[in-house]
Formats: sequence, C-alpha cells, structure tokens
Amino acid sequence: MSTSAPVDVLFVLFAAGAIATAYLVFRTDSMVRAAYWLLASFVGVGAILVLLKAEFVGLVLMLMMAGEMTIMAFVMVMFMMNPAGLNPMLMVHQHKTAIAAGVTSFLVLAGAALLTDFPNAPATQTSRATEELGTELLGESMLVFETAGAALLGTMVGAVAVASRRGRYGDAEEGSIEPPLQPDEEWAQASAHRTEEDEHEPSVHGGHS
Amino acid sequence: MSRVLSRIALRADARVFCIAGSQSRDEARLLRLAEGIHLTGTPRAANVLLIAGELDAGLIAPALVAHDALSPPRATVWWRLDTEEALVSKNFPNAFMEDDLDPVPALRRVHEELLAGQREGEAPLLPDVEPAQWQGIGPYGQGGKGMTGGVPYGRPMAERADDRDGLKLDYLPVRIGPLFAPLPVGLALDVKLQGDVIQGAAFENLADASTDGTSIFHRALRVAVLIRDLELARARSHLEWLSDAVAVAGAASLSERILRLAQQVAPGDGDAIRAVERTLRRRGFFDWSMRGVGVLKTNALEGVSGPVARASGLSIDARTKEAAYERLGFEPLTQDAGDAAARWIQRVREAAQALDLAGQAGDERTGGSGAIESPRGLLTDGAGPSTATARLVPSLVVGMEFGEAVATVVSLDLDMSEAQPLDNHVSAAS
Amino acid sequence: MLGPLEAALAVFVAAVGLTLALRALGDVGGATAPERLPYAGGYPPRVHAWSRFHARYYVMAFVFLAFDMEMVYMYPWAVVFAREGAIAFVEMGWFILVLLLGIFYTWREGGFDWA
Amino acid sequence: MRPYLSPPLAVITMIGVLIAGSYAVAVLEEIAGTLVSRRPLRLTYVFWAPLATAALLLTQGRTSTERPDAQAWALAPALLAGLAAVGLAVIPIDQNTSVADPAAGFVLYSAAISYVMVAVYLHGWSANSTLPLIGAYRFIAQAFAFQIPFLLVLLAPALPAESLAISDIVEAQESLWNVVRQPLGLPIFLVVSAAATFSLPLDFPDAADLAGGTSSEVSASHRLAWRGARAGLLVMVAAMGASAFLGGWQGPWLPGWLWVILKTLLLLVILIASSHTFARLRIERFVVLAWVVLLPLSLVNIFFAGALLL
Repeated sequence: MSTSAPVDVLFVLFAAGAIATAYLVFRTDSMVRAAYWLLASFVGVGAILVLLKAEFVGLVLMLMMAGEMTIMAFVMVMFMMNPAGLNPMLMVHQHKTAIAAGVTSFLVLAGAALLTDFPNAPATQTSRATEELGTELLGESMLVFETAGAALLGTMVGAVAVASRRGRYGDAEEGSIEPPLQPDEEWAQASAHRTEEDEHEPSVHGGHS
Repeated sequence: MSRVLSRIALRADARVFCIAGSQSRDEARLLRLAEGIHLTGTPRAANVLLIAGELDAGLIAPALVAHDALSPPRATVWWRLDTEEALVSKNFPNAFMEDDLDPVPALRRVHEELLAGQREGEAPLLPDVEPAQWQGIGPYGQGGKGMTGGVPYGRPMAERADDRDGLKLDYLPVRIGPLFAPLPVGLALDVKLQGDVIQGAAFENLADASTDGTSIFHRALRVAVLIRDLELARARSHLEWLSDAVAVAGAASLSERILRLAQQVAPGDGDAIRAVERTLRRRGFFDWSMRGVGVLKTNALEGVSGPVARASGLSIDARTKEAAYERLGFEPLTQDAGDAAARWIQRVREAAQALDLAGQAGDERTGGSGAIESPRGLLTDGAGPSTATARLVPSLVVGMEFGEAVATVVSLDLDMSEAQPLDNHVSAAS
Repeated sequence: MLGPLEAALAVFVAAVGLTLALRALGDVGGATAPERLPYAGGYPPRVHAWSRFHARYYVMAFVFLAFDMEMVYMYPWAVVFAREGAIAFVEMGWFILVLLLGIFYTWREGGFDWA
Repeated sequence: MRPYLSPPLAVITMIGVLIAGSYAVAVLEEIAGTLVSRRPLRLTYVFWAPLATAALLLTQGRTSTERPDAQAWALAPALLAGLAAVGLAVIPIDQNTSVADPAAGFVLYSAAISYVMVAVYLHGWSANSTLPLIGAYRFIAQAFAFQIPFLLVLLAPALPAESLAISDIVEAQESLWNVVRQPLGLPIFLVVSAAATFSLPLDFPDAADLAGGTSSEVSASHRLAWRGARAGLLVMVAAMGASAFLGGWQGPWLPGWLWVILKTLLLLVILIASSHTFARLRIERFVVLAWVVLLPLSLVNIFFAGALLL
C-alpha cells in the first residue's frame, strides 16, 4: 500500500481533530457549541473518507451534517434550560457507566480494526466511484432505493403528524382528547378536566429550590 | 500603516448615527440625501453621534446608551436647530455644537479630526458599573446558582411562559426603541418575544407632548391658510413617510429617490405620484410585501381617523365638511382591505390627490375652525390623531413575527409627539 | 496525493486564517460595561438573549431532514442518468413523486407556517 | 488526474480573486444605489468609496457585547470567507485551468453552500443580543427553504455532462448553453442565490427591520470582514451561475478566462440590480414559496432536462 507523506500527515491531523472535537462536545456548556463541535468531528471523519478516496461519500457526509447539526443545535436550544451554558453545568450523566461503556466499545472496535485481516486493495480511480454508486442504485439495489423513498415519505408524514399542532382538522388537542367516561358527559368537560390536571404538573426549575 | 489607512479613510463617508428630537425629525430625515455622510441603522456601525434639535426628556437616557454603543473613537455633534433649552449640552458635555443650517460640514470636520488624531475620542458617558453584582457568586464564580438561577454575568436569565402551540419555552422581555431606527422616534415598544413572535406587547411614549406644533396644519387650526400650501404639505408628509417605510422595507436607494421627490413636488404634480404608485406596485411592495399584514377591521378603529381609517373603509375626512373643498369637488378616497398594503396605497393616492387639489385650489383658503384634517388624521386644538392610532399598536402586534410587527407599526405613520403620553399594556391573546 | 482537493483545502484554510487576521486588526475598544450593552434602541435588555428560543418552523426542519437524505441519491443518479436512460428517468420520477406527496401533505397540514 | 494549481499558487490566486470580487461587488452596489436613487454619479467617488470605507472600518475600535461567544463570533465571518473561497476554487477559470476542480466538485460546492447556514447562525447567535438572534433564526428557516431547490437546480446541468465535475459541466455546453437547454434553470438559480447570499430582496437575517440583524452588533474590522465575506459569497454564486448556465469559459473571440469574468459580472449585475429593485418578501411567505413553488419547479426543470436527453 502506497501513501504519500502529506496524506499521512493530513490523516493524523483529521483523525486527531475528530477525536479532540468529539471530546469537546462533552466539555462545553453551550448547546450550540456542543452541536457544532460534533459537526467539526463529523467533518474530520468526512475528510478521512476523502483521504480514503471515497471522495463522494466523504463530501456528502460533510454536506448533510451541516443541516443535521444545525437542526440539532436549534432543537437543543429550544428545549434545554440554560442553553448557552451561562450557568456552568455538566454535560454528562451517569459518569462511570458512560466512561465504562465508552472505553469498552472503543476497545472492541479498535480490536476489530487491528485484528481483522483487511484485503490490500488500494483505491486508484476516484472519479468512477460516484458512477458505480449510481449504477448500483438504479440497477440491483433499485428496490432498496425506492423503499428509501417510501420510508422518507413515512418520515415526513410522521414528523408532521407528531410535531404539528395545527392541521387541516383543527388543533391537535381536539383529536387527542379521550372520549368521556359517561355517555352523557360532554367532551368539553373532559377536556377541561384534563387541562386542570396538566397545570398541577410540577414545573421543572433548576435554580430556585 | 495606520496613518496610511487614516488618510485613505478621509475619503469615506462619515458614519453617523442620528438621533432626532421629535420636533426635528423632518430636518434629520433630509440628511439621508446629504453627500459625505452616511446614516447608519445601528450605533455600532457609526462613530459620530448626531443629535438633531433639542431632545425630548425621555430620550436623553437612551441617547446616552446609544452614545456608548458607538465604536470608538467616538464624537458627538449637536445640531442645535435654534433650540433654547439645553438638555443636550448638559448631558453631552463634549458635544461639538453646530448652529449652522447644514450640519454636514461639521460632521465631516469631526470625522476628519478623529481620523487625523486631532480630536480625542469621547469616553463612555455612563458609569462603568455592571448591571448586577455577579463576580464570585455561584460554584464557579459566574454569578449563577443552579441551572437557571442567579444573575450570570450580571443579568438574569429568561423565564418560561406558555405559548400558542402548546410548548412552554422561555420568553424575552425586551424594550425595542425609542431609538430603534425602523420605529418612530419616541415609541418604546415593550414586547415579550417567544422566538421571533411577539406574545405580549405594550408601549410607552417617550416623546414630549407638543401642543403647539409649527407645521402648517397646526397654524391652520387658528388662521385660514391657502389650500394650495396645505395640500402641498400633506403630499410632502405622505411622501416623507413613504420614504421612511420603503427604507424599513430594505430599499434604501428607492427611499432616497422618493425623499428627493418629496422635496421637488409642486401643486399639480399628481401624475408624478401616480407613477410612484405604479413603480411600487411593479416592484412588489404592495402584493408581495405588505398584503395581509396588520389587518385593521373597522370595528377596531374607535377614534382613529386619517388614512389609517380610510384604508379600512371608513369614509371620514374633516375636509368633506368644508365649503372650500366642496367647491373643489373633493371626495375622500377609501379602500376596503385594511392591511398594511392598503395603508401604503392609501397614502400614495392621497398624496396624488392632494397635489391635484393644490393645483386646482387657486386662492381658496381653509382653516381657523379649530379642527383640520392633517396627514395623519383629525387634528384639533390639543389633540392629535396619533393618540388613537398608537393605542392600536399593542393588540395589533401580538402574535406577529418581529418583522411583520415592525412593518405594521411603520404602516400606521405615528408621530409620538402628537400622541398623548400613555402607557398601554396588552398581553398575549392566545 | 489528493489532487484538486489539496488545493481546495489550502484555499479554505488560507481564507479562514486571513479573515481571522483581518478581524483581529481592529483593536477591541469598548471594554467598559456601558459599551458592552446589547443595543435594542436605547434600553438595556432585562435578561440574557440566550434562552430557549422558540423556532417556529420546527416542522419544516424535519421535512428538510428527509429531503436532505434524498439529495444523496440524486447525485449518483444524475451522473449515470444519460447512460441508463428511460429506466433511470422512471425510477427517479417515482422516487421524487413519492417525496412530493410528502411536501403536499406537509403544506396541507400547515407544516410550513410559523407555529 | 484533473488539472489544478499547486496549493501556494491556488491560495494566491483565490485571495486575489476574492479581494477583486468583493471590490467589484462594492462598486456595483454603489453604482446601482446611485442610479436607483437618482443621485448624480460621481465616478471617482464610486471607485474610491469601497477602499475608503474599508480603511475607515479598520481604523475604528471593535466593540463587544456582554458575555458573547467570542470565538464563535470571530469564526463566523472567517468561515463565510472560507466557504466563498472554496466555492470559487472549484469553478474552472479557463479550458483545462482550474484552481481546484475535483471529480465531485459540485458536491463540494453544495457543501460550501450548506455551511453558509452555520456561519450566519453563529454570527447571529454569538452576540447574545436579541436582534442578531432573531436574524440568526430567520436564516435557518431561509436556509432550509432555499437549500434543496438550490442543489436541485444545479443538479440539472450535471445530467447532460454525466459528471459532477464543474469543468465537465462547462464542457458539455459546447453545442448549447444550459440557459437555453434548461430555460427554467437560470431564473430559479437567481432566486435561490439571492437567498443563499442573503441579499435583498431576501436579506432576512441582516434586514433593515432588525436594524441590521446578525450584523447589528458588529463594528469596525468585524463589520469589514463580514461584508467582505458576504461579497465573496455573491461572487461565488455568480461564478457558478456563469459556469452552470452560461457556458463558463466558452465563447468566441475572447480568451476563456475573460469570458468567465464577463459572465460572472453579468450575473452580479443582475443580482445586484434586482436587489435594488424588488421589495422584500416576508420570511414566512418566502418559506412557503420556496417549498411549494421553487422546489417543484426545480424538479420539473430536472425532468425537463432529463427528458431532453432520452
């Protein structure tokens, strides 16, 4: 296997960068930083793929992750209290279990990588890869590809149905209120009852206790 | 190196953040046409502060904040516009005083002196005090306790409130204005923002109430004036508003053109204004941009007069009661839509109509009866139309996206100095 | 060697670095508390702006996620399209039609509106 | 292996192109503004103003806000400039001459476009101030809306070229430019590129109704960096439009690189002129328009382009 020195240097840089930024995901208090450190880590992985001559896959990984991580950033900012980490906090839970799980999976994967006898088949032509992928998609893997379409449609419909409060048929609650227990009880009463219950739900507040 | 830069920078327009007292708005607006200076929308982009005229008492504190937000080295120019009081000079001790009719040479001089190092940048005027004690408090000394408690870095964190889609997320109580470039001077809009949607709104009027304006409309309350002059002033006022509104919509260059037109129009120039209407329509200002924004129903218009009322279909106009206007064949224009687009179109058409009237009026006179139709609505002794119009703002902007809310407020053409000082709170409806 | 991507990487790194340097040229003035106040028209903000920000278009974000996936299939398809001819046309046509259904559904449910 | 410049030469070329491009954008902006506002055109002023403004911004002091995310704030304009540079680098300058023209050049370009969202979001988020924050979130909505049509409309030229390399896409237009072959392509591209460069009429994150939005808290050298990077972005999309739809370096009489410059300038003029012409939409409406009109239209464009090849 022949590689040139600059490629090796870049590989080490990107690999180290990917690991370092992945570590920083858990060391920052800001949700936005966490999401974008993760993005940086993915970019590192994408760059390694490019170095491995999987140019298309690596670049597409980078392309997709920009959108994905931005969605992650804004959803985290939306729902986490203290999203910018103005009050420092710990980004990890169950410290010891997490460390143990992390170390174990690293050892397993590293072991698999080192012990497996990979075939020595250096990639030479990069420009063909995309074409082969296309031929594959339209030929033998056609069913997979079309199933992916249906799955994506399912994702969209599901996401809209779950996340959207207002729809064609009115507000989401109206559909989600269970029918009354007594046949003569009004639906509205049942819903009023529910709302009352909701308000007794203990509020999750960090600092005031 | 820096001396070379400074020499090149001399050729640049001076970056000026302009704060106009509410009696000096018209003069300040004209500076947009001036060469050699560039008015910025935020003080961060400027290093020269221009104060035009005497500031209303309520604007002094915000002006100090704006002054300190300028990027250093900063300087202040007070364009006196023959005012007698001296609130400004008391609060801005280092301000360069300019009595001339044209402040541009003074602004250029200050700009050049700053660049050449001949004038020292002003220090901040507000005391260097953190908004709250925070250093050393909390487990890391950051000023907070727990996840959302305390005052990290001197400021508390947002709290939660219900929202219309069932989520309970944080809301930001923010005061927008009174020196927020897109909104009328003196209007301090207190909004509760959840995301970019306004969930609750209130406003405070920080402009000094002025009972005796100097405009021709105020004069016409007491003495008869030429209809020709009155209608020309009306057309100008509408065009100046249009220039502001177009600038808020992002079209700075078109705004400048309209402002220039406002200075040049003469009685009988109605067709020039109708051409403006066509231009605006072609460019999408009505149909893309303002259609359906800030709809006002007639039943919400209690006490509201002027173009705002007529754009919602109310045919009220003080001019219909005057014999002189009847002789000229005056009929008030109205529209039905009641949205921002209708108010834009209404003012443009009324400007055209006013110029037509001015062209035909000859020596006809009107006024002196204690009530007059001003460009913003019915003006009587001691009460301006903006009081009623401003009262619409809070209920109107609740539920709107921020930009939509700004466009709506702009479309109302408020003059806060003729509105009564009032404090009007409306909270989230849904 | 990496070929063109090597040049692209160099260009990216240089542009980022030089812009950072350009920005650093201006010295930081304005270190006092009043100079650091966020500006919103002349009054200090009552709270930090960083909060649980309610992005109103979250439904659209999820639809975007699905469509972003779809783009991955489009690239290789575009390359082989001319060779594969009609079959590629029909397959991708069907794929896209299915996804357009999703857009239509989202639109009808008001998923692109501000919540 | 495709032709490309050695890294040092590539860097020098691209920095030169970016600076010249930003200057050209600033001059064109000045001219368009002067013409629309009917001010008298002073040519010396027009050509000096961008330089003088840059010098002025460099002599001023850069301000900060309370507890900003300082590193992310600094990164935002730099990232934007980097993206503009990469996007420009993949576009061929002449026949057989490119700064960097990888086989998947089009994917690299698309990736650069999708990271614009990251840069603008960081720019607005980092200041910890309300108005920039609203601008930042506006741009996420805008990016979700324009990105898919942007990528789709640029994918159509790849069909006849049977390649994702920009030079192949240019080469495939030898007989007929894509602006004729795919008549829907260029108009859609112009709309989405106005959105991608957040220039008027789609300047939602930096709009005047937010007093500058994400850039309302920035001053001095930071403002210069941001404006320069944004101008670079504008050049980057115009250059891509010239290559994907107007046949890049192809053209009679003149050398190829001159054609590239002229066509890029033409698209810049169109983009800047329309930014001084049209009224800004509302962001909520733009989002619906992009999904419901632009996206299906760009799909129609792709299938139209495909049907021609069958």
